[in-house]
Amino acid sequence: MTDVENASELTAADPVQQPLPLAFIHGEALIEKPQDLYIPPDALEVILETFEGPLDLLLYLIRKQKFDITALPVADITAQYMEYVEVMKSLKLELAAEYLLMAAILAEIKSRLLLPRRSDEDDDEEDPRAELIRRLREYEAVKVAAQSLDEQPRLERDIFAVKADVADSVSPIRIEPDVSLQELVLAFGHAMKRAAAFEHHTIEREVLSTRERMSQILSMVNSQTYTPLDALFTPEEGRGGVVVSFLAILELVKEQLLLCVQAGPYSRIHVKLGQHEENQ
Amino acid sequence: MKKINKEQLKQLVEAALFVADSPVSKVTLKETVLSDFQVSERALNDVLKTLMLDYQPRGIQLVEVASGYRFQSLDSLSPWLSKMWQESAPRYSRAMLETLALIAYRQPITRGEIEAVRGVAVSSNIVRTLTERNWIKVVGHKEVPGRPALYATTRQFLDYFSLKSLADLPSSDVFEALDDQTQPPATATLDAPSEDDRAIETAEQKREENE
Amino acid sequence: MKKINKEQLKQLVEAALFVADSPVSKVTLKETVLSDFQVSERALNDVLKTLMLDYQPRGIQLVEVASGYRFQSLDSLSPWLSKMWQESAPRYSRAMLETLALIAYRQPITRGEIEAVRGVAVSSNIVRTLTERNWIKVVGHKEVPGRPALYATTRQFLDYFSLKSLADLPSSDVFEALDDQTQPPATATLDAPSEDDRAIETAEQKREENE
Repeated sequence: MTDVENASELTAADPVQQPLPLAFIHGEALIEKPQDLYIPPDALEVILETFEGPLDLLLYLIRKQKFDITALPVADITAQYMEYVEVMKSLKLELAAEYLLMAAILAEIKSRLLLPRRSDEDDDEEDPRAELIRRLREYEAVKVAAQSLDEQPRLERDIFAVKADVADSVSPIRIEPDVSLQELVLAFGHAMKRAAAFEHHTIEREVLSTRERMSQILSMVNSQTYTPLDALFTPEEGRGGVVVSFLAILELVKEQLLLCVQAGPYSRIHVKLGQHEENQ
Repeated sequence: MKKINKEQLKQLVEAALFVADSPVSKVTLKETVLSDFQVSERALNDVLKTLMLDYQPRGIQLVEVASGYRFQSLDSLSPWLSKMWQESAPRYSRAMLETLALIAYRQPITRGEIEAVRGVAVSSNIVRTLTERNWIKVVGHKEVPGRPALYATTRQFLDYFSLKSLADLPSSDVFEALDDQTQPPATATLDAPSEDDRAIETAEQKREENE
Repeated sequence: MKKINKEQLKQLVEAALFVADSPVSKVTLKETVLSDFQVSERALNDVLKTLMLDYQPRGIQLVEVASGYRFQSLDSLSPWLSKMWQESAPRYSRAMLETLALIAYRQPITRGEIEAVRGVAVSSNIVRTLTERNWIKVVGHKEVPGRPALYATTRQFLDYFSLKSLADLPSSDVFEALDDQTQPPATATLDAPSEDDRAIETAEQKREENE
């Protein structure tokens, strides 16, 4: 039944391909015996990894013998399975519990098949092989699926992600948060209220005095002649007063009420009333 | 919203897909590079289709995967392209592939359920590797004693295997056929569990509890 | 050494330049992807030139840089491509808004003056952020020891808030009534600032400085 041809028909994923019919059982070298059970010595060490567990081993045995899974010949398969387990044992491979569990299941099925059936039980008694057959089929489907998944074009192996560099002018964009005018006004209100609570007088006075000083300055200049800037400061007032005057001048310049001219670097600055004031 | 002509739209979408680090969805395109422009869904689809055709004869291709569109090298060139890297692509063990396949086809699934199908324990290493690669993730816990984690595949998994959706998984027909044929007997056995079945179940439960 | 036809050579070189992480030199091409093939210097130059022409009208271009050849996005697309890396800045803190408000209403104003009103230091970060947003600018220096900068708002600031001039800034009492209605608890605390308020401000400043 099994010959070299059969062995070569195995799919690539099947583990035993090396035609080295050499095995050691109970310390004795075995050559081609039994034929479908040849295990190359190298493979023995990796047998637990080569077969993905007892279901895989069973499937291998079934496929190798070209048995129909649905007509699982329990007796034959059990015998072969046990031989493998014996080989593993003799090699002192640490036998995974799963292999022994399967051995027990096979023995149990075998014994149940051997038991004479009473005719009245025939209807409801399940074929004891059914559950094992179901598991084998399911496992086989997983095996096929894993294989086709492996054949699926895969990144890093069959295809590579492609990337072009960005031009140097590409730079990350930062989206600035939105601010509403209302938020801004409220923030000002809060700040001022708090300031009032802290130092009521200072803030009030300074704000007032700048406005006041603006009016004073406007009254000191005219639109015809230039007034030297330093004439607008009163050093006697001290630093605070000078600051207030300066702020007032800046405010006036900003509002174009005041025109500022300077003949050259470091020369005196002169001011006069702004142009648009005249037009009004 | 400004108008953009077809030629400019094509250039912009093309460049965007090329400079992106990962596949780009149409939604992302609209929210980023195209946010200034008035572009209809149809115009965008047209441009993507045109680009796909443009690159057909070239060394790279525009493809659609789960999380969007990406340019990728022609897979027939991989034997030579792989020479550009010192390290060869990682090979995955059968245990890893079978575990991944089960999660892909049977998600959401617990580790115990994977072990029940495969007949062997699933090593923590495999679960960790698959999680670290962002191929699988925990999507919940099964309401059974021990509340084992339920695993599912991710969008990155689909991207990596060039799939648009789980429906594109290869040989899903194998699983479907399986469901048609064997589900009824399976239920039957569950109705009358034998001693053996109990033994398996206990072993499974133990394994789950040890997780 | 195998022969390779011009079309295949083009595909291979194109894909190689695209999958590489950095510019690829002709030497590297020959030593890696082309190592199996017999390719003359001239054939390689021809292919590179053809590719450059092929991509001329496209969204990405093949360019030669110091260390080799690379594909890069068309320069003119940068304003839109930049959006693929956009991030939203966090909302402005109260400290930021108050500083801006004080500059708007009390300009020109020094940092010291803002601090005097707010009762806390103004972090450099706030000033920098407002300056970078082109909302405030230095319009001069106050002639006091240390010559502190005088800040004022800009035209962009007016544009952003749809104001024709600073005179259009609403007086703060316009919104106060509204504020009293909508945020009663907030106003209450503001009226009588507690230790807590200062603590909040300090925390905000710290956060801003760490930005």
